[in-house]
Parts: sequence; structure tokens; C-alpha cells
Amino acid sequence: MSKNDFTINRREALAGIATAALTAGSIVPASAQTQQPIRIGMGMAMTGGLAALGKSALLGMQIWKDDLNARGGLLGRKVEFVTYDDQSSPAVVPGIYSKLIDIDKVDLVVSGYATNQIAAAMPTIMQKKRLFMTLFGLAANDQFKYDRYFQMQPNGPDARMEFSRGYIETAMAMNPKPKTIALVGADAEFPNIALDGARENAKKAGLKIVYDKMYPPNTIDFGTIVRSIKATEAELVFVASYPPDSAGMVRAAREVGLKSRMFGGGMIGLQSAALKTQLGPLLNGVVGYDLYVPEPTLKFPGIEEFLKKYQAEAAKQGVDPLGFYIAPFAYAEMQVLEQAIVAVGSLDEAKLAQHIHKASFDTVAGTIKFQERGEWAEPRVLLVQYQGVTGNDVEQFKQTGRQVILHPPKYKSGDIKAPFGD
Amino acid sequence: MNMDHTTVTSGVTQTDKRRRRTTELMIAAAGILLSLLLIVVGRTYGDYFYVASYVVLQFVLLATAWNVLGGYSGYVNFGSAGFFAVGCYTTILLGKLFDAPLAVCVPAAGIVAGLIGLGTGYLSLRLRGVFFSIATLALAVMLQTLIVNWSYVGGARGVYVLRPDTSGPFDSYVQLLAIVMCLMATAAVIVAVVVERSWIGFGLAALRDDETAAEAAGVPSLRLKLIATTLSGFLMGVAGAPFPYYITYVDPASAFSLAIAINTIAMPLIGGTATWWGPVVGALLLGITQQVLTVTISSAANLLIVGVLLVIFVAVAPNGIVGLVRKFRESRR
Amino acid sequence: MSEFILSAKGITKRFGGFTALKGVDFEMAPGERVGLIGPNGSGKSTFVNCLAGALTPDEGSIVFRGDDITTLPSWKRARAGIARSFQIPRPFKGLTVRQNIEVPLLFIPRENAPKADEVDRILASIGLLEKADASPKSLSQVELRKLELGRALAAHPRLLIADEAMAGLSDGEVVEIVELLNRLNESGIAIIMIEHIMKAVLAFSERVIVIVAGEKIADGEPHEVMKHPEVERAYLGQ
Amino acid sequence: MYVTWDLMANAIVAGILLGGFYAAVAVGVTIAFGMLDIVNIAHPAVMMIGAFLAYLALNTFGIDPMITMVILAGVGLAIGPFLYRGYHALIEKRGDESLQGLAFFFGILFIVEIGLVMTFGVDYRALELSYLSKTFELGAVSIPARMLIPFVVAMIMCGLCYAYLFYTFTGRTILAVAQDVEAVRLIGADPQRSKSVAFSIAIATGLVAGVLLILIQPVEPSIGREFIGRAFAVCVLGGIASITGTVTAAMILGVAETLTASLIGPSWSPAISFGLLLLTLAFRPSGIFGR
Repeated sequence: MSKNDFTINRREALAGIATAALTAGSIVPASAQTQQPIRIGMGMAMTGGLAALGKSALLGMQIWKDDLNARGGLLGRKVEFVTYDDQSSPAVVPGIYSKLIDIDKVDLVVSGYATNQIAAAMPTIMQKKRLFMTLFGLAANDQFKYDRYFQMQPNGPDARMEFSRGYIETAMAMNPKPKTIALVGADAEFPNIALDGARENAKKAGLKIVYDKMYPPNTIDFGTIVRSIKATEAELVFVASYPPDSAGMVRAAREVGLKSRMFGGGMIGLQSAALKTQLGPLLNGVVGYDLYVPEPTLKFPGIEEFLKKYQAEAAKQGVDPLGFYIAPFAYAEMQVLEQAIVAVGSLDEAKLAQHIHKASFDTVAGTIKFQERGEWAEPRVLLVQYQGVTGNDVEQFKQTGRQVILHPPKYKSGDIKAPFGD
Repeated sequence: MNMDHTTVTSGVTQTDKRRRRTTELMIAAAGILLSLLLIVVGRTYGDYFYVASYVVLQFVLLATAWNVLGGYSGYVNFGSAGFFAVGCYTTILLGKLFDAPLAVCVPAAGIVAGLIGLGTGYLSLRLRGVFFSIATLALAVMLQTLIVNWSYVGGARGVYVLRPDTSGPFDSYVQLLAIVMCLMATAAVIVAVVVERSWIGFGLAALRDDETAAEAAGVPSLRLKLIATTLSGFLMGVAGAPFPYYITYVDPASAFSLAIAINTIAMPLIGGTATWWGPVVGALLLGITQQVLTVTISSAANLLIVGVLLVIFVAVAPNGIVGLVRKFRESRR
Repeated sequence: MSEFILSAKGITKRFGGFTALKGVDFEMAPGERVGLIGPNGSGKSTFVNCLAGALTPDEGSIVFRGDDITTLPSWKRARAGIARSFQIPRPFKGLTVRQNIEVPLLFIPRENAPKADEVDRILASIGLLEKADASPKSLSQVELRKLELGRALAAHPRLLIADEAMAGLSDGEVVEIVELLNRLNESGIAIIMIEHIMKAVLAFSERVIVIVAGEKIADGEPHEVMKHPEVERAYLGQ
Repeated sequence: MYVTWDLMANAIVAGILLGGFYAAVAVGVTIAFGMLDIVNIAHPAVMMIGAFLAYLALNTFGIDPMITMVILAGVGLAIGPFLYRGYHALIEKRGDESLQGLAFFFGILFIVEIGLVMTFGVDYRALELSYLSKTFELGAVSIPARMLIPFVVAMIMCGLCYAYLFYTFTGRTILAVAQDVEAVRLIGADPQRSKSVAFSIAIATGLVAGVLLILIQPVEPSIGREFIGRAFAVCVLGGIASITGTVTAAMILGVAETLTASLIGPSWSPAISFGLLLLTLAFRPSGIFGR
């Protein structure tokens, strides 16, 4: 008996330690004074697979914060960030957001990068009825239908169709009209959705789908896949992929000598400096969706100054040196928040949400208006084609004419060069 | 088994039996107490406390489940994430098919994962040591490939799981999840005690040391291993069952997560695999450390700590914290 | 029911292309003391492994106390009454000496329940009572051998297979072990002794069988078997 | 449907090239695990170190990876004995069950991975070399240099390992250690030394395999984990302790994966390789080529 008592006491003691550890350092003044800074909390991927874009996004937000504080802050208060690393793992996200809300008692929360993270935070956010500005969530609110959710990736109301719309419309404008298309992608979330849309868009356009396969993430040999596609003699090849396989597919297409009228489409990763410089001239002729490229048709007010600041700082921190993909939208996200707070004049989240639903916002990423599910009312997914890339230098991608916008017509900055592989 | 084990009157076995009952009762009491504590403290500190407790207790459950096989019989399961994910996807499937409530999903998840555990038990007929471990790893990859290609449960794209409305006496759904997890972890620890101190645990301990010799001494090793693999699989499945409601969006990568595979092995090893309280201590220690680090250091270094702790313990204290405590007690004697 | 406690017929065991045992026949009366000899690699261990159930023979049948046990796993044979010790002692290192003895007590059912002091009696009979709570890791070679025999004894066997129970022991220790085996035999347990120490085999056995290259070449009175020309050539050496 | 002989021929060639690379990854596991019973699941971490060093060498010092891999092989052989001594002192000497060793290397794997993340970040890194993007055409079959070079290097490396093990005294003692440690003592060799040499070879092959990986595809620190399963699968399929078996099994796995990708669809190829492993383990634990 006595021996047992000992063991149990230990267990209870440990439970006690657990309680203590969980609550330690969590005593926060109950109400923030007006003089105190506005604290904005978020979990962001700073390690793991999503960290490259996570860090880029965070840098974008920090530049906004510094700009704002230099201007004297918001409602007369400085702005501060409370950030935690979500390690690219959705499993820690619920913990981070409950800590931010319950223990840190931050004034506002924004999301980390990517759909899984956003979805994992949603129940906590919804239960607490917080305003939630989110960054690059793929139709994450379609299920929750939460009315204080606003998402910054310009996918529009029907995201899955947008990643291939430009591709198909551009293809169908070619002369003669193409008849066949091959669809291929990684077996994971984004490529699945993009391919779904591509399938539908292709059918609508009357294209015959001659190849439609997925490959597992971490595939090494893409040559075999590309050869199978080549054997189908498809006129169009639509690829939906993540960074490592985007590179693999482009290389394999060159190695196998794939000749099609268009190649590319929904490839994540090509937007980042890392892959652009790795692939260099191999990119010529490849088309891909993009969100921002330095073309004259996209000169939104403030974007150039922002990118200048970003690129200077990014070089020091070792994050994506171009910052075209996520950083402008991270900055714009905070601009939306800022403009809404100024307009409402308080941090009342119900009013803020109402205002964001109604108003439109001028940001470095253009003028934004949100629809009822919190997506951009008007989608703005670009289709770009790489042209005239020489060598592997990163600087050339800051120039115009290397990533020519083919679609949508409103922002078109050049003409397609087809076929691919010549 | 058609024999009455109580007829064995050798001293140790009988005291064991009495001792076991008291331990069981005390663990049950501690578990209920902890649940009550959760409610009280949670009211003060908010949902964060529930969320953190849920994660830590989930690891207590997983570590205990792993230890029932790995610690007691020496068969190392590398595929724990696979069993966890099976539990997880059982909930998703039943939710999609019948809108089944959690109370149904939990036992169902346990049964499905338990059956897969039974299958791995038959693998152990031919495979020992590292080969068994590699087979479990391969099994987890197979299961993942299956899920990735099964679009009904979301496939590679993943699936959203909306939490039901909070009902009954609970303030919030996370509170419910934390308490459910607390009770399940308590039950698992009791199961571990029962196994450890019964003829099953005794036979497993013998076959862990030397399977051939144990067989020669009349230990039905296959039967015992099947019990252990099934039980261990069952408990891991149970641990995964509430996860979809916790995370709300499940894709294969988050269900078959490496963090789960690693922690499930590291925690019992750091705590000590020989007794039921080793994995509990290991899970509490490592789980709480990770929770605290996530919101303090908040960098890659926090994963580093798991690795460093594991290496240090394996190298310096091979029997884990349990071993250290025993050494300490003996030195004081 | 035959008069034999054990009757093995035509035991054949192959490993891949190699035939380790070729149709070995073997019978044994209750309480008999049999020595099994043969050069290294002759198939002795394979043979006793087939008897004890660690291996299943490819051909042939084994009948023990009237039941066909040819395909039974070794734990069922242990329960049927066949106990063995191992060539290299295989104690349960994680258990204490006492617990080592308790394993067969707990797992092998009896007609009459074992008495309360059975563990102590066994420990006393093998001279390890004082080390009951020690770890087997702390035991000497001869003590480990005794523990092996004690564990076999706790299985309450009708047949004991002692696989080189004396290898690596001093002369004095060999005598101790032989005495222990004799005492077991007196309580009615049939014993098969596999041994290299010829003196011990000749002193102990009523009957000796010789296996060479997987075949039984001699079976009979110890001294007659030793005179067998083939045995002399094959075993006692060129 | 679109399965033509050209496609099949290409798939098989691609599979053999891929298999060559798998062999380079698995040969170290075969030596460390198959022959020495060291469950080095951190082998892929060694690969990652090799890959990132090759990246560093090219981009900082302008050293071609072909030279880097020779240097790394030397470095591996040089530091291997110290690593082995450390492992021996901490784990092996205790004679504990392999579980402890397993956990130990598990921890090492993690430490290395995070160490790399903290030094190099999580970006994908690749080597920019013009000769890698060449493609050779042999009739209808195209052979990219990116796959051919690793294949050739892997075959040379496996050949060297084979020659060393079978035609030198120390090599033979290593093979003997794999069979029976006592026997090695009897012939007057030091099993400790044999193991130390063998472990160093395993480390060296791991570093080289890492260089090969970064030639083939962009690399980020956590990608190494993908190879734990494949490396052990190849090793087990090949009969655990056989170099020739490992190479053959690696080719079979490579061809099985590329054929599945061409005929059924790429998403099932992991199921094929691990299914093959599971079946082998369940019905022929001694491997396809084991006795």
C-alpha cells in the first residue's frame, strides 16, 4: 500500500505541475488601457514546409506595422504583433489561437498562411466571434459560412475554377483551336481542387481530356509521367503542382522534349524566387497562374515602394527576395484592417466586419471588395508566361516583360508565344 | 484460456492482484479529479487550457497505448500515426455515412484500429525486432496511400469536419473534447495497469526477454502478442477518434503526422517503458514542454528539444525516468 | 496406449536444400534416461528442437503420451509435459530469479494446484533460494544452468530435454548438474541428455543414441554403442 | 490505351536509373543495418547533410558536385570511426535491445533535420549545372543526364563496396562479423575495428547519396524522411546483408514504381513499393534473394 501511495502522489504532483506550467506567465492585466498598443495576434509558419511563404508574409505585415507606427499608429495607439510559430502543423493551431484570445487577450487576430492552418483556427475564432482576416485560404469558408471571415487570395467566389480559367480561355483563343488536353497534378489539396476546376473548364470549352492522372507528393522521377503525357499527343498540358514537383515537371518536360501548344497552368512555386532562379531559361514558354508580377498593367499605388522596402529587408533575413507572391497581399490585408478601423473608429469587431463587407479598399494589391463569404468579389488570378529568361539571375525577374500577363484581358501585358518546347 | 490463474499461489501474484485493484481505483479517482479540475481551472483560464490539456492528454493516451505493445512485449510499432489516423478517419466516415455522434465513433474507431492491430499481431508470427518495426512503418504508408486515393473521406484534398453544437452541461466543445480525452486517457492507463499486473503482462515480459524460452515455458506467445497488438491498436484508434473535431479540417498529412509518430515513441522511452507510469510521465513531461515551448520560444528549436531529450535519455538513462527513480530509491536504501 | 512416453517416426527436416535430419526414428519409455550424442552439426539440436516444438518436422510424426504432437507449437508441448533447457542459458533477464520460475508455474496448467511454497521448494532444490530476488544477470554460469533446469522443473514435465546443460562448466559443477538430473529422474521424469562430455553421458544414460549427418546410426546400451565401428569412426574421431 | 512499346521501354529505363539511385541510398543501410545490426534510421539525415554540403560547396566555393562527392566520401571514411566509437560507447556496449539504438537514431535524425533548417532554412535548394539538363537519345529512349550521372556514380560506388568487402582482408572480416562475431575473434581480427570501418563506409555512401539526390531534385531538410522507408524496403527485399541483392532489389523497386506510374497511375506507386515490402516481410522475411 505505502508503495502505491507514493506512485499516486507522484502522478497527482505531476498533474499539479501540468496545471502550473499551463497557466504560468499567463497573468495579463484584465483590460488594456487606451494608451497601450493595439495587439494583433497570429500563428505563422516559421518552420516546416510552409515557412518559406510564412516568413515572407510575416515580413510583409511587419513592414505595414513599421510604416503605420512611423505615421503615429492607429487610433492614436501603436500596433504590436504577437506571433507564434505554428511549425506548419495545423495540430498546434487551435492551441495558438486560444492562447492568443484567452491568455494573451490580443485585440485582433489574423490567420497564418495556408488553408489547413486557417481551417484549424476557425472553430476557436467562430466560438469567440472574432473578426478573422485570413491569408491564402482556399475556399476555407465554404463550409463554415462565417460572416466575419475575409480572405486575401484573389480567388474570387468560385476558387476552383479560377486557377484554370485564364489557361483555358487563352488556349481557346489560339488559332486553330486546340482539341485535346492532358491534366496532371500532385495528389494533394491544391492540385486536386485546381484539376477539378480545369476538368470542368475544359469540358465547357469542348476539349477532349486525353490524360488525367495524379502522382503522389515526393515523386522523384517525373520523366515517366511526362513521357506518358507525350505519348497522348495532347495539344494542351495543364499541370497543378507544389514547389518541388513544379520544378520536377518543368525539368522533365525539357528532358523528354515535350512539345505541346501550352504547358503549365496551376503550378505553385514558380512564383517564388527560389524556383525562378533554379529553372532560369527552362521556364521560357511555361505558363502559370500568378498573383502579382511587375508588369505595367499592375502598377497599384504604393506597391513599388513596398517591394523596395521588402526586397531590402528580405535580403537580410534570407526570405524570398522577390516577394511578389504573398507579401503584397499580407501588406494589403493589414491595410484593409487599418482602413476599416479608421472608418469605424473603434476595435468593435462586429462593426468592423460589417464595414469590410460593405466598403471597398485601396491597397498595394489593388482595389478590393469582399463578397458575402469573405472572398474577393472579383477574382484576379493572373495567367503569366515566362518569356526571354536568360541565365539564373534573380534581378531579371524584377523587370517587366519576363513574366507577361496573358489573362485576364483587363491586365494583359503581352501575347502568348506558342507552341511550348521549341 | 481454460485455466484459473488464481490457483497460482506464489506470493507475488496474489499481492499483485490486491495492489492492482487499489492502483486502478486511485488512477480512476485521479482521472475524475483531473476532469473536475479541468472544468474549474478552465472556467478561469479559458479555452486555451482545454486545448492544451487535450493535446497533452492525447499524448498520454497514445504513449500508454504504444507501451502496451512496445514496452511490455518489446515489439516496436513505428506506424502509430497509421493507427491514430485510422481512428480519425473512422470518425469521418461514420460522420459522413450516418452522422454518428462521438460516443459511437470512439468505440468504432477503436474496433477498426484494433482489427488492424490484430493483423499486425499475425505479422509478428514471422517478424521480430526491427523487421516488425519496418513492417508497421510499411503498413502506415499503405494506409496513407489508401486514404489518399479514397475520395469519399476527402482523399488527398482533405475534408472539413464541422463541430456539432455544444450541448448538455458543457460550456464549449473544446471543454467536452478535453474531458472526453481525459476520461479516455484515464481508462487507458487503467487498462495498462491491468495488463501489466496480470498474467498477460507477466507472459509478455517473459517473451520480451526471450520468445523461444517463453514458449518452452508454456507461454502462448502468439495469443499474448495478438492481445497486445489489438489492445494497443484499439487505444490508438480511440485516441484518433475525436481528432477531426479538434482540428476541423483533416487531410492525410495531418492525420498521419510525423509529430504523432515521433512523440508516441519518444514519450514512453523518455518516461520508461517497463511500467505503466513511465509513458504517463514521459507524455506529461514532453507534452507540456512542447505546449509551453510553442508559445514561448516559438521556433524550430522547440522541435530540436524533443530530439535532444530523446538522444540524451537513450544514451544516459536507457530505462527512462522510471529507471532513474528506481536507481535513486535503491541508492537511498 | 503404447508403452512409450514418446515415439518419433521418420523425422525429416530440411533447411532450403540442406537436409538436416533424414528419417530419424526414436522411442522412449517413461522415466528413461537417454543420452544423445553426435558431432557438431550432426543434427542433434535440430532433432531436439523438433521434439520440443521450436521447429516443425517436414516429414514424420511425433506421439507424446498417446497424443500426436507433430504440429503443435512449443508452448502446447510444454503444457503437454515436455520441458527443455537451452544450450546457451536463456533466462528472462528482465525478471527476477523467482519470477523466472513462476513463468511456467503460471502458464502450465496442472491437475492439482501447485502448493504455496512450490517456488521456494524448486529454488531450494536448485540451490538458488538465496538469490530469489536477484536478476539473472548477476548469476554465474553454473547458476544460470541451474535456473534453466529449475524453470524446466517448474513446468512439471514428464520429459526433460537437457541440451548441453553442462557445457563450459568445471568438473565439480558437472557433478552438481548430473546429481540434479538424477534427482529429477528419480521423481519419474524421463530425460534426454544431449552432451559432449562423454563421461557424463556414459555415467548418466541407460541408453545412448548417435546421430551423424542427420541419421541415427546407433541406438543401445552405452558401452555397446561406443564399440559400434561407425560411431568410433564418425564421432570419436578419425 | 496509350501504352506503347516506346513508353514501356522508357519506363523500364527510367526505372533502372531510379533504381540505381535507390541502390546508392540503400547500400549504406545494407552495410550498417544488414551487416552490423546498427539500425541507422538516421541514414537519410546523413544524406541531407551530403546534399546541403554539395549545395554549399557549389554556391560558396564553386566546387563541382562531382569533386564534392569524392571529398565527402573521404570525409565520411575519416569521421566514421569517431561516430561509431560514440555510438558504441553510448548504446552498443550496453548490449541493449535494438529499441534503444532505434530511438537514438530517431533523435539524431530529428536533430540533424532541425540543425539544417536552422542553418539553411526551409527553402528547396537545387544545383544549377548546365551538364545536368542534357538529355541523351538512344533510339526512342531518352536518358536525362540528371538521372544518368547518379546512376553511374551509384553503380561505381556499389561496385567499390562489393570489391572492398569481398577482395580485402578487412572487407572479409566485415562479412564475417555479419555472420558471427566470435568467428572473427578466432581468426585474429578485431571485430570492433571491422565494424568501425564498415560503419564509416556506410556514412560515406550516405553522404554521396545525398549529393546524388540534390543532382536529381531540389532538396529541403525534411525530405530525407521520405527515404527511410524506401531504403529499408530495398535492404529487406534484397536479403538484408547482400550488396548484389540490394542493387537488384533497388532496380526492381525503381522499375515497379515507373511501370505503375505509366500503366496504372502514379498515385499508386508508393502502395506498390510498400506493398511489395509488406508481402515480402510477411511471406519471405529473408528477402526475395535470401536463402
